[in-house]
Parts: sequence; structure tokens; C-alpha cells
Amino acid sequence: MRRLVAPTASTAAAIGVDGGRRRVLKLMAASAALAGSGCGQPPPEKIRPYVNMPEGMAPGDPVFYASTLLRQGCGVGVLVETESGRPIKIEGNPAHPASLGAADAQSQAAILTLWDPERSRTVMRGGQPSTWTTLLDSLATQMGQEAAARGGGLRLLSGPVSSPTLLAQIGEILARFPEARWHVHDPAGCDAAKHAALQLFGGPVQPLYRLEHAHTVLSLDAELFGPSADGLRNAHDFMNARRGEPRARMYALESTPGLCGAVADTRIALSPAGMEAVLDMIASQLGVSDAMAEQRPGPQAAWVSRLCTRLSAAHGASAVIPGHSLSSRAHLLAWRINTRLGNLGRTIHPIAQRLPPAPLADGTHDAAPAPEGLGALVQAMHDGDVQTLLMLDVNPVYDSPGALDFARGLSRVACSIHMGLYRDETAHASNWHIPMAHELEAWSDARSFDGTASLVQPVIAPLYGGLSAHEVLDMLAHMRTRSAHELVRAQWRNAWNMNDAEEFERRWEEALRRGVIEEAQADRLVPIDEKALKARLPEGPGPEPQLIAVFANDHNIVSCNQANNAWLQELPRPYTKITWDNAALIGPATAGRHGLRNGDVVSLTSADKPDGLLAPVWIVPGQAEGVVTLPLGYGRHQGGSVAQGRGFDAHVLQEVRNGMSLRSAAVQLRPTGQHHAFAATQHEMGLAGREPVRSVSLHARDGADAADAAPPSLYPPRQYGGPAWGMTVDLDACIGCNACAIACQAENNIPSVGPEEVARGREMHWMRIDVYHADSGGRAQFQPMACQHCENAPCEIVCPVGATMHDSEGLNVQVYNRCVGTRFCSNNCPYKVRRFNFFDYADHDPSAAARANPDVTVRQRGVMEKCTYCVQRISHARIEAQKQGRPLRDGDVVTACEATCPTQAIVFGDTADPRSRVSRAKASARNYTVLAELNTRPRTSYLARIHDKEAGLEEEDDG
Amino acid sequence: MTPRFYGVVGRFETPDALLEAIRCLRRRDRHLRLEAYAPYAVEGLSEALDLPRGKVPLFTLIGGVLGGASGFFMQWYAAVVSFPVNIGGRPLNSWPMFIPVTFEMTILGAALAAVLGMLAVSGLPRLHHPIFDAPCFGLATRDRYFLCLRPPPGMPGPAPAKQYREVLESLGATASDEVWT
Amino acid sequence: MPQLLERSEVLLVKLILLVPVALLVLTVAGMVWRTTSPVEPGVAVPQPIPFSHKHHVGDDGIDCRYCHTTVETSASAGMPTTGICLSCHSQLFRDAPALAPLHESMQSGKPIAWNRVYDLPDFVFFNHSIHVNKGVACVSCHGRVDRMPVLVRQQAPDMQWCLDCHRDPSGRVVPLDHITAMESFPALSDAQAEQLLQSLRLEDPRRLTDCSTCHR
Amino acid sequence: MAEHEEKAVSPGTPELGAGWTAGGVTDKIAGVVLGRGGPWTRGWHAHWRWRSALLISFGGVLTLLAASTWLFMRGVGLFGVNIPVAWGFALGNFVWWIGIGHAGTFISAILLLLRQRWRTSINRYAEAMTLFAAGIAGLFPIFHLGRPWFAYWLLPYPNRMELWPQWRSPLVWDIFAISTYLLVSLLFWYVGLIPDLASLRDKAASRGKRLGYGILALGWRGDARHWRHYETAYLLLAGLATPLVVSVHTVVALDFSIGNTPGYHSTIFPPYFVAGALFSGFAMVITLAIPLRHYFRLHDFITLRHLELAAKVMLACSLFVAYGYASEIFTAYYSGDTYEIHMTQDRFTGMYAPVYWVYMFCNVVVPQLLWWRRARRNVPTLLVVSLLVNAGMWMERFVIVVQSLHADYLPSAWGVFLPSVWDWVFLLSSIALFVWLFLMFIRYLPMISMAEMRGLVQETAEEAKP
Repeated sequence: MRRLVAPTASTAAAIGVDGGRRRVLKLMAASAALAGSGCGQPPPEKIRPYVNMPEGMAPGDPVFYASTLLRQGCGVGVLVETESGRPIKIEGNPAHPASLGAADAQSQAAILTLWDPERSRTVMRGGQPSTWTTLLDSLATQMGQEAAARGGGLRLLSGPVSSPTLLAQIGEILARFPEARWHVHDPAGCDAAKHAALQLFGGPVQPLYRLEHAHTVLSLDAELFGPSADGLRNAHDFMNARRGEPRARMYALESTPGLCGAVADTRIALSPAGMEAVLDMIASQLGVSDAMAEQRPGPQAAWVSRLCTRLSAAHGASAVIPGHSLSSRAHLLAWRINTRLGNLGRTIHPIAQRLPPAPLADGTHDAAPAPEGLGALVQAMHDGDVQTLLMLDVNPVYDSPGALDFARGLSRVACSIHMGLYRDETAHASNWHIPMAHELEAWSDARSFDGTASLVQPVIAPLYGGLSAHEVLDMLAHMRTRSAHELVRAQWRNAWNMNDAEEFERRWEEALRRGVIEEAQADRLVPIDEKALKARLPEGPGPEPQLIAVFANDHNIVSCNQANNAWLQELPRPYTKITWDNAALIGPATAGRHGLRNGDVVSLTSADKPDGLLAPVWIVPGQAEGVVTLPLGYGRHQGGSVAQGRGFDAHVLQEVRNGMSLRSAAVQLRPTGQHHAFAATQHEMGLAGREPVRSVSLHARDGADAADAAPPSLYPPRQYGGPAWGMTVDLDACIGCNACAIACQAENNIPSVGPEEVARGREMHWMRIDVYHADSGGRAQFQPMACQHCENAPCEIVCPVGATMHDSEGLNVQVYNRCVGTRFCSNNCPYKVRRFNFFDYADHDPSAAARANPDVTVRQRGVMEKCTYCVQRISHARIEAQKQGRPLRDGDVVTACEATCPTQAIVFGDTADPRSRVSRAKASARNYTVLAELNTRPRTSYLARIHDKEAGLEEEDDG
Repeated sequence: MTPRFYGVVGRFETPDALLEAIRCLRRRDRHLRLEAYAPYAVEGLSEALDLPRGKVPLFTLIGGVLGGASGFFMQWYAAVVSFPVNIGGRPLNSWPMFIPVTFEMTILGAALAAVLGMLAVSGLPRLHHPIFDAPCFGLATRDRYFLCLRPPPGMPGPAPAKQYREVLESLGATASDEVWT
Repeated sequence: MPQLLERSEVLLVKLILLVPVALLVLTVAGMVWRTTSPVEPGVAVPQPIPFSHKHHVGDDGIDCRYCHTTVETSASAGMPTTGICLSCHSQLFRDAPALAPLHESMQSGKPIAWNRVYDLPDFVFFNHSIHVNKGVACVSCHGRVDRMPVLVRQQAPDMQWCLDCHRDPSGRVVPLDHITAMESFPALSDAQAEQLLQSLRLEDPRRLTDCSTCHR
Repeated sequence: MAEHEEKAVSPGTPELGAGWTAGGVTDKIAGVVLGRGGPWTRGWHAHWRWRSALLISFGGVLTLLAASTWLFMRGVGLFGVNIPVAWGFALGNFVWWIGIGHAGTFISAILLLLRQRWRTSINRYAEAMTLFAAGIAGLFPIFHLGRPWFAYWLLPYPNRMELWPQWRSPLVWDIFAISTYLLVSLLFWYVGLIPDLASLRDKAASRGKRLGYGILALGWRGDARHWRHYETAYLLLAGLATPLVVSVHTVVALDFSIGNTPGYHSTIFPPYFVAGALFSGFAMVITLAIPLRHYFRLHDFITLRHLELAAKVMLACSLFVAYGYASEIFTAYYSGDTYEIHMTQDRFTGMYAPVYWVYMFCNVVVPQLLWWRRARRNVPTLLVVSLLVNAGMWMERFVIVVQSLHADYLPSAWGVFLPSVWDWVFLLSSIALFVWLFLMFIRYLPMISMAEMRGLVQETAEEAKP
């Protein structure tokens, strides 16, 4: 451990975060002192003040920096909370269009990756530790040769790139080595969509959704609400449209339950081919399809025509959104339908993907040709045309389709250089590995999904000696090492072509403060190519195979860099509640046909891969029958102890057709008789005749009451002098994205306990997202469930030592240092929201201590814990208000879950103040409390979901 | 120091013999100092010796009352005066929930008082006692019955040992011995 | 039948019989001791630089806030940075051997490692700024530092001790302009005291004695 | 005065064999302890049996020590407990042992007040059983604490945090109830022992034993005054212990019925727990009586009548407990409460249903045998029945504690409890500890009250006189 720790400390010292180190020591000392008995002189502590105090920083007061996190190359704005120079928490950046103040689970968890002691620390050569200088030397010679060959053997492989600086640098390299090629590998992306767009627009174009203008949305396996670069924004926009009049409608066709299905007015389980058929039928009804799709008789035709009428009724305010699993033909159809429905430029903006500038003779710039895909690179590697390959933050050896066999190609490359956060599969297969700096450790910039440029601002010096991609590319292009900081500033100085240094500094400072450096231009819409639109469609899909595998992005682990993140690993998947694992998801009927139960291991084989892979199944209600969904991102062999050896690698079965890596494949399924024990956090998803989740019909929104009559009490209600904190959760707005759960974990130092403990039912999440399968359609209802802060708290009466009690603002307080661990409170809690430290779960790694929120106690073994309504934030706000001699205002206290929620489903505040947002929410007729009959009088209440009868596609609602 | 005369102890074979002897002696002189020893609680023995009722019940009562009162007071003081907190919205003085502890404390106080009182009034523990010097007194805890005849306090003159022995043997004591301290 | 014990021995035995009683007493005593603060008061803590509060506060009359800059704004009072020390000592006693670590720190950029004097358990969250802003004088916790050549821990930071004040702060607060004053504040007339309390807007003792006030 | 000469000899009654004199019973019982004329030297082999039993059980005791050390080092996570099932074996064992610890005081107190003669020869060892069982029961709540080193925070004592126990919690009531119960039972037992200790003092050969027993006897002389106060005190203790017995298991029942968990929250619990306690208690009395009378040839003292009467009490308890089970089911359905009904159905058919049906068989069906006099007077049958009842009662506690918790209000929170190996280690080694303590007891203290037996001899002899 010490070997791992040393660099942390030294780097921290270098940038003077000794306050941080002090806290590190303090926490470690604490854990040492607390362990075992509670007595004994505390170990002597050092206080290390700054040598010179950085301006605007006071020890003990958090400082927020605006920065940007990358999601598939696109930027998502965040605010990073630092405590004495140590980044400890991530919030959304309200000024950034991709965040609007919200942050998703992946962004929240980035803090853990940042501090991950298993990140790569040294330059490696052929598996041996090497140095940056040796790399430079050999690189110099290598590039010399390349220069001679005009870069004929030089290849650059990266993920999708939006950073203006990086694009410029790539442009430089391509200019300097005309024969060199740039390839982009985007395992989480969708080649079919790109291909379709290429055909229609003649260039790389991405659809940008403007759901706030949408009234009727048809999602076909689309991961609208993330995790992706635009997920937060889509969720936010769609929920706003839902709150408006008329209420926006969502129709979801899904092969496996996704977040859209949960909020859909009608959700229908269909295989990708089925969805394509639906698109065909819609297209032909709208008359935009030359191929007259065979009208399938029966109910499907019926609801498709209803759907069609609804879509065309909402002309210009509808959106047909195909997802990854659909073929490029289906995407073409979708574009046509959207064009016909007049959605282009309204709800769907086709925007051009940014390309590196290619300098022209006259000094002006032109866009370089679009990057090639992975297929072309592998081809070149097999042909032996690649001498030098630089791989920036990609892991193709693991996450490229098995059909490509990237590793074999790579072995034929003379000089392969990998740069990444971890020593992953590709790092081990390459000649060189360069540790990369985390987004929060190095300067850069990025564009969001809508083109807004923001700065990637480091909040701490590289903890493990990582380098920035800019520095490496600068090396490649000019054989010099300017700091990323200089490079980025130079880039923007040119972009603004400013010579006035002062003016530049002012604008730069402003950009740093807001995080946004350049607003999106609205005029970047790409016109659709009419000819291509009219062109004949390719042949429809052949006869559907009996079983088709769909390769889906995992809900939590989207990129390889997130795989070693224990928070994301332990975060239950929205529908299966599986942690630490991926599973082959199948429908009940399919399972029945093969006689499978949850956890039975099956072998999946395809025509190309007769040996196939072994995968345990999980039966999901609402899964399309005949479809087995295989989440990607698991079955890692390298890349950290957390990532390795979990789940199965579905890439093996992934096929490639004319350069596109396909998202589905025909497979055969055979039970093996083996069994795999999953660690799931929720076992019963039926309602068992209870009403924890409720819904009211749309038009009774203000009429009928969702709440039960409050039972009488023997005692008069307590009068609270000051604020009476309370919370509401809007079940109609909750999309089950889990962001709140991770935000809570990050804010409150909640440990992750590992798969074994989860399997024993000992997960520690204070905020758990319950899922109930309300109806057979598999349309689920999510319910964020944390401590309800009951007025008549059952937990408090039974605690023998008064470790849980009410404070004068009505909080149900848990006093860790008083708790002896009888666990009686948990037994008596009807919501079972209390969590217990059965073992010493707290992470005692110094990096964890440095990461921990210093305002929240790190809990000892044997004590109970639970949601505190972020009491530390309440005290902070109260103290600030008191110092200013003013009462607390609504919004002064924002809990971690509330802050991060993309749809503002969670509202927290003072229920004693009738004008507060929470009081207004509680006044709604949809407001109800769970298990009210027990007379616990919870402070947390829920707003019943709205059931829009008219929106349904079912027979009876028709007409 | 010169040994003082404690009394004469006579041994009897059966409880009836003992009781008979006591009754005779009492008939002769109400104020004789008699001590009877038996291996179990012989019925009618205390009546024969007309022993006082004893204070053990009173002690027990006091112990119980004290225990109960202090028990309730402790809870009331802790919950209402010393550190009042809102527990599950219940009143500070939720007396119905204080009853179990109060009850247990009552029993505890009473029981302790009963036992300690019993020991106190019967002068136990007393590990050294002249009567133990009497030969075969060990049988008093097996199956023999002893009667000790003691001189009235501050009786002048020589010890009436011989006279006492005759009296006891005449009353059916199978053996009699002098006890000196 | 012989006596079990002679008179002399009886006493001994009775003493032995007292042992269990003694044990009981000891355990109770032990319990009380276990919960006493492990941090004893009156301990003088040596420092890398023999810094004298007596000299700086008592003789030179430097205000607490000159060095403990964040005491009014932040949870932590803040330890003086090397820079602050040097703001005077770049002129005064610059060659004093005692100050060598100071200059060394400035050159090397490595902070000076002071030894902590007041250490609260990690589950206690104490905020200097709110106490200072509510009229709790420095001296009321830290004592007459102006008389301490070497800083001495004034008292054990017991919960009991915190509660004394939190239960009834009224008598213990001073006007804000006396916060850093060392000599005790002259007694106030009732009217003045009343006015002082109003100006400070102290919170209700019920809130001040909530667990959540100090424990999170 | 010839008629005074002949000693009282027992004529032979259902409670006491014929031909016993006061001296005889004293010698017989004291012999077991003092090894004079006792089975330790007799022909048959109680001695080495006792030794080997002691060794084996001591092994168990060491296991318990080791296991608890490891438990305190690693944490309570060693047990199978989780959220929602936060209480597991530990609490089940606690209730079970406390239950066993009830028969003793019941016998000595209530039967004394009811002037039941058959109490005499079984109360002493039953009280010992009570003490040991209650003591062991007291260990389990500490084992199951998250931070056992702070267990003393449940006691009111002066502390620098100025904090108190939370008096509304049944666990605090437990602390008081159980410590009171232990203390009072100890006093009761000890007071009963004093005259016997004196007997041992006077019979003991070696100086060491005389001293040991002598000091414990506090110099008891059998003085008439002593006997008078002694009897008063003993009777008062009985009077106090009687409500105490009832209160203790009532409080234990409140641990559950105060809670709002379906399956816990039930007003029938106190009486039904008390009955259950006596049920298991008497089962244990019989379980112990049978080997005792066999190995130590106590057939004249612990007669078939004793066993039969104990069996009758057991039968009565079984009926009461059965009523408890029935009323639980009835109220669940009668209340129409979703949660109660679900819990009950889960009991019938859920994953813990097998345990449920087994204990139904052990606690309700099996004891019905005891309606037949032949069964009641047949020692092997009694042994089997009592063992089954002991097992059955443990399973009942297990189901009440675990099954109620594993599926309560919100389906999303439902979970499963599976015992870990440590759960079993603690259960079995606690039984070993009990056995070990009991073996030590019968070796060093009279397992039957000699003083009372002497009284009984006299009493029966006089009754027999024309």
C-alpha cells in the first residue's frame, strides 16, 4: 500500500494541499483510535498550514471549480467541490447546456476514478517500467522515420474527439504527415446511425434532440436519458415538456427495459426487427417508403396506425428516435419519417460533427476528411501498413468486436503506443504505455453534444504522474513539450484572434468562472440531401432468427475507464438490481422455453463464433421474447482489481459488416447446467397488493387525492419553532437514472462493500431506487427510497441508548458515536432504509481518506447509518445564514440527491414555510406518504405518478 | 482470660423430644434463656420458644418502595429534566413506558432487603460461635436436635453447669455438654 | 466439634468476603473513567519553533485574527502561513536561530509541521466562525494565551463542558468587539445583558443541545 | 419417654421412597458431593462418565471463548444477519435460553406458594438450571451488538457525556428485567442453599472443604431464630419471584410486540411467551431429571410422580402455546391487515415453512401423547418428548425472529436470512457451556435440598402415624 500511497502525498504536497494531508492523517488516526475500544490518548497530530495561502481558499471551506467531464468525447459541464485543494464531490454546472446543474451517476463517480490508487502510474515499455525521456528518445527516432515516409506508417487511434485544441493538434499532425491517418473508435456509439447519417447528409452528422419542443416522442430502443453526453439534457427537456400543457407523450418500443420505457405512456416490447417493421409500416402510412411494407394484421397494425395518427397530429412537435440496436436502414427510415413529420430543425437538429482543420496553401483552413473507423485500421494493420500507432485513451483490444481480432493486428505494428488511465488490455498488448492524466488533472477543452465549448480545468495536480493527450500530440507534431495549459490557451487566443493580452485574460477568467467558453452556434444545422432522401431504400431485413443477441451499453459501466470504479460496479442496474456483474437478459417465455432460472449459465454461440461465450441469464419482465440482451463492458482481464474477472465479455460475439460493428447478432442458446450467484439488491419486484407507488389519472390531477386520511394520534402534533425540513419525490418525473444514489454515496462517505456482502443483503446505499413492475407490459415504476424522517419515528422509541432521535427541526438524527449497534431500529423501520456496518466497511486507503467529505463522519464498524437529509449541508447553510444575521431562505439547503437530479423530481426544503417549493409540492393532490396507515407521519412524501389515459395506445382507450 | 460460662447444650433424638423439653422448661420458668437448634424448620418450634415475629417483612416492604420510587424517579429525571429529547414524537414523561423498569426495581429492592434483612436479624454471617465447641454439634445439621440452656444475663456466683445438665437429661436429652467461651 | 475458624481468622475471612464488593465498586469507577475525555487539560505541547503567545499577544498585543485569519469566516481558525510569519520576521529577529525553520520553509516551499494542541474527536464538528460570531470569546475556550510562553491546553474538550455553555449561553457571551480580548469582560447590567443577547440572536437552547448541532 | 427415641422413617409416598431417615437422605445427597458413599466411589461409573462429559463440554466452552474473541475482533457480520433480517440466531438463542431459565424459579416460587410437595426434590437443580440458562441468555444480546465494548451504555451511570439510556426501549427494560431476575434467582438459590452448605460443612472431612462450605454457610447453626427469619424471608422471596418470573418473559415478549413488524406486533405475545418459557423450561427439567435420577440412583427422591407432574405441566403449556399459535393466525386473518396476512401465509408456505411445520409438530402434536398415563410414566417416552419440545421451542423462536423480518412492509426490501457457520458455533457452544456449568454444579453442590428433604421425611413419617 505504501508504495501506492507515496506519489499521492508528494504530488499533494507539491501543490500545497497539506490541509488535505492533515485531514488524511486525521481520518487515518481516527480510524486507528476508534477501532477497538473508544478510549486512549488520541495520536498526536500535525497541522501543516500553507506556505502561502492560495487566494480565495480558507481551510475548512469548500471551493468550487468549473470544469468539464468527457462522455464519448463530448463535454458535460461540472462544478468540482474541493476541500483544502482536494476534489471531494462533483455537482452539475448550471451554466452548461449538457448539465443545467444536474450530474449523472458516471459524473458523480468520476471523483472515485480520479483518486483510484490503481490507476496507471508509470510509462511502461514492453511490460517493464520505463521513463518519459526514454520514450521521447525512441519516439524522436520513430517520428524521424515517419517524417521520411510522409507518415505513411503513422496511424492515430482515438475515441470521438470534440476538443478544439485536440482537433487542431490532430490537424497539425495530419498536415505534417500527409500520409498519416486518424481513426476513431467509439465502442459505446452506434455505427449504423453514423452510416445512415453519412448517406443522408454526405458527412458525419449527429442528431441533436430538442425534446422541450416535443409533444409526441417515439423511442425505439433509444437510450435517450443516458448514460450519454446528452442524457441529462434530454431527461430535463422531456420532463419539462411533460409538465407543460399539453402533456408530452412518450411511446417506447424496447427490446429490453430501458429508462424511456419507464416514463412511456405506452411501452411495447419488440425485437429490433419488429421495431424496423413498425418503422416500415409508419413510413408507408406516411408515404415516405417506396417498399410497401407488408401490413401485419392483428393488434400491432391497429396500434401502429393509432401511433401514426398521433405522430402526424403532432406535426413538427414529434420525434421518432431510433436506438443503437436498430439497423442503418431503420435509421434511414427514421430520418425520412422525421422529415415528413417536419421535425427536422424543430425537435431534431442534424448538426455536423467537428473535424480537424486542414490548413490550405492560402493559409485558410478547411475541414480535414472525416476520420476512418476501426475496421480500416485493422485492415491496414493486417496488411502490415502500420509502423507507428498511437492510441489515445482507447482500449480496442478489449472493446472492439471479436470479429475484428484487433489484438492480432496490433501484434504486427512495429511501434504501438497506448495512452490511458489504466494499464488495460491494450496497454499490455502495446510496446509502450503512457499513464494519462484524468480530466480533473489536466487542462483541455471540449464541446458538448450541442457544440457548446467549455474548459476542462484541472482541480489537482496529476496524482499519479499522468500526462495530457495534448502534451503527447504536441510531442508527436513538434518534438517539443509545451504544457497543456499553454496549448489550450494558445488555441483560444487564436480562436478569438486576440492580441490584447489583458482583454484575453479577462475573457479567459470569465470562461474559467462559468466553465463555458463558447456558446453553441444555432446555425450549424446541416441540410438533408433531398436526393438521398428519395433514394431507394436497401432491402429490408430477412426472416428474423429464432434468437437474436443485442449488444447494449451497460447502464453503469459505459467506458473502460469506469470499470474500476467500485461505486458504479455496486450501483444496482435500474431493472435487474444486479450489482458487480452483467447478465444475459432474457424474457420469461424464452427462459421457460429453455427451462432457465436466474443465474443459470448458458453458452451463446453464433455462426462466426462456434465456441461462443458462457453467460449467466437473468429473466427480465418486459424483455422482448426471442431477444437476449448482452450488456457490454464486462469480462475484463486487465485494468484494475475492481474491474477484472467480473461478468462476461460480449464483444466476442459482436460482428462487423462493411466496416460497421453491429449491435445485434443471431445466436444459439444452450443451457450448461452451471449456476452463477448474482449479487442483486432487490428480490421482489411485485407489489404484493400494497401501494407504495401510486398513480392518479391525468384529468383528476387536481381532483382526486392520492393520499390516505391520516390516522388519529394520541398525542398532539409537535410544534417546531424553526424550519421543519421535508422532501417530496415526484414519481412522475423520476426516470430511475440512479444519479441520486451515487450523489448520496459521494456526499456522505458511503462505503462500497463488494459483491459478497451485497449478496448477503448488506449494501450500504442510503438512497435506494426501488423498482416495481406495475403491469405485465414490464413498464416499471421507480421509487427513490431513503429515510422518511417520520415525525413519529418507530426507530427512535426502540433505541436503548438514544442514538437515534429527533432534533428541533424535525430531522430523524442518527448519532454514530452513540450507536452500540443493537439494530433494533432497523427491525422497527417499516421502510427498511437503515444501513448497518456489519464489518469495518470504511475504506482506510489514504486516497479514500483524502477523497472523503470532511463534513461527514466516517462510520466505524458496528454502527447504524441512514439518510440524514444531508444534515451537514443544513448546518453549513444555517451557520452562514446566522453569520449574516438572516433567516434561512428557500433553496439555501439543497441535498445532494436534489442537486444532481436531472428532472428535478426531488424537492427539499422547509415545510413550515408555506411559500417554499417543498410546501407547494406537498400541497398537490398527488402528494401522499408511503405506509401512512402506520401513522409514522413521514417528512418525505411522494407525488403520485400521472396516468394519461388518452395517451395510451390500447384498444379500449381508442376514440 | 478465664473462659466464661455460655450454657449447657443437650442433644435430643427427635423433634418431639425437643419440643417437649422446651415446653416443660417454659412451664417452669418463662424467662429462661433457651436456644434450640434443629436440622430443618421444625413445626411449632418458634411458637414453643415464643420467638418474636421479626422485622424481615417490614424491611422487604421498605426495600420495595425505595426501589420502585428511585426507579421511576431516575427515569423521569433523565427523560424530562437532565437531557430532554424528542423520541419518536412521544411526550417527555411517557410514564407508561417507565413502568417495566420501575416494577423490576421494586422487586430488586424488596428481594435484596429481604435477604440482607434476614441475615441481619439472625446475626449472620457469624463464623465463630461458642456453640460450635459443643461435641457432636455438627449433627445439628444432620438429624439431631439441640437445646441450649443459658444462664440469665449477669447471673452472680459460679456457673450452674451441673444443675443445668441434670435438668436437660431429666427432660430426655441423650447427652449434654457444657459450653464455655 | 471444633470451631470452623478462630476469632482472629474471622476478621480475615470477612475482609476476603469484601472482595466482590470492592470489585463492583472498581467496575463502576472503571466505567466512569472510560468515558472521561482521554485528552487531559493542562498539557503543554512543544512546537518546532518555540512560539510564545505570551510574547506576541501579551507583550506585542497582536490580535488573534492577525495570524488565525479565518477564525471569523471558516470552521477552522486557520494556522498562520509561513508568509504571515515572515511579514514581520523578514525584518525582526531575521537571524534568530529559532526562526531558521521559518526561512527554510519559505525557501523549500515545505510547510512547517506544528503540533496540534486542541484535538476534538472526528465525530465532533466544531465551527470557529459561528462561535466567534455569536460572542464566544477566544479566551473562554483557549484561556489566557497572553500568559502562556508555551501554549497549554486549557481543559479537556468534554461533551459535558460543551453542554454547559450550549444549555445556557446567555451568561457566557461578550460583545463582538471583545471577542479577542484577553481580560475577562466587565459584568453587565441586566439591561445591557438583555440588549447584548438581542444583538447576538442566540439560538434556542433546544436547538443548541440537539445531537445534530455537533454530530453528523 | 420411649416413644421419643425411635427416629422418623419415611413410610414411602409417591414423592419419596420408603425407609429414609433424615440422616439417610442427608448422607445420600451430601455423599454425591463429598464423595463419601457417593457414586464417585461406588461400583458403577458415574465418575468417569462425569469426567468425560465435563471434558467434552469444556471443549465447547473453549470454543465459545475463541469464537467470541474472533467475533469481537471481526464484527457482528460473522453472523448471517443482514438488512432486513437484522436479528438472527443470537436473539433466537437469547429468548430460548431465557425461556429455559423460567421453570426453576417457577417451581421454587409458585409451587412453594401453592404448597406443592413434589417441588421439594427438584427445586434445587431446577434453580441451578435457571441461573445458568439465564446467565447464558444474558450473553447473547452482547454477542449480537455491533459495538459490544460499549454495551455498558445501556446502564444508567454518571458519565461526562451527560447521557442516559433511552427508557422507552424494551432493550433497556430487558437489561433491568434480566439482571433483576438473575440477582433474585441467585439470592433465592443461595438462601435455599445455606442450611445445606452448613450440613456439608459439618460432614466434610478435609479442612479445605470445611472452610469453603463453612464460609459460604455464613456460620449457619440451625438456630430456631434463624429458621424463623429464614422461612419468612424465603416465603417473601417466593412471593416476589412469582410476579418476577411472569414479568421477565413479558418484557422479552415486549422486545417484539412493541415493534411494528407484522409477526412481532401482537398483544398475545406476553402470555404466550411466558407459557412458551415454562413449556421449554419444564422440558429441560425433565431432560435433566432423567439422567440425574438414573446415574445417581435418585429414583426414591425424583420419583415417577415428579416426572408425571412435570409432564402434566408441559402438556398444559403445550395447549396454551397451541392456543397462542391459533390466535396469532386468527387475528392475522380477522384483522384483514394485508401485511399480517401475507406474513402468516409466508409462514405456512414461504421459505421458512418447513421449520414452522416441524415446530408445530414438536410443540403441539407430540406433547398430546402426555394425555396418556402410560406415556407420562414411561421414562424413555418422556425423554424423547422433552427433547423434541426443546428443539421445537428453539425453532419457534427462530421463526418468530427471522421469518417475521424477512418480508415485512415494502416488497422492495424483502430479503433472506441464511445462518452462517458462526451462528451454529455459538448455539452449540452455548449449550456446551450450559452442560459444563451444570456438571460442575452437581459435583460441588447438593443437587437436592437436604434440609427440605429432612423436613419431608419427618412430615411423611408423622402423616403415616396412626
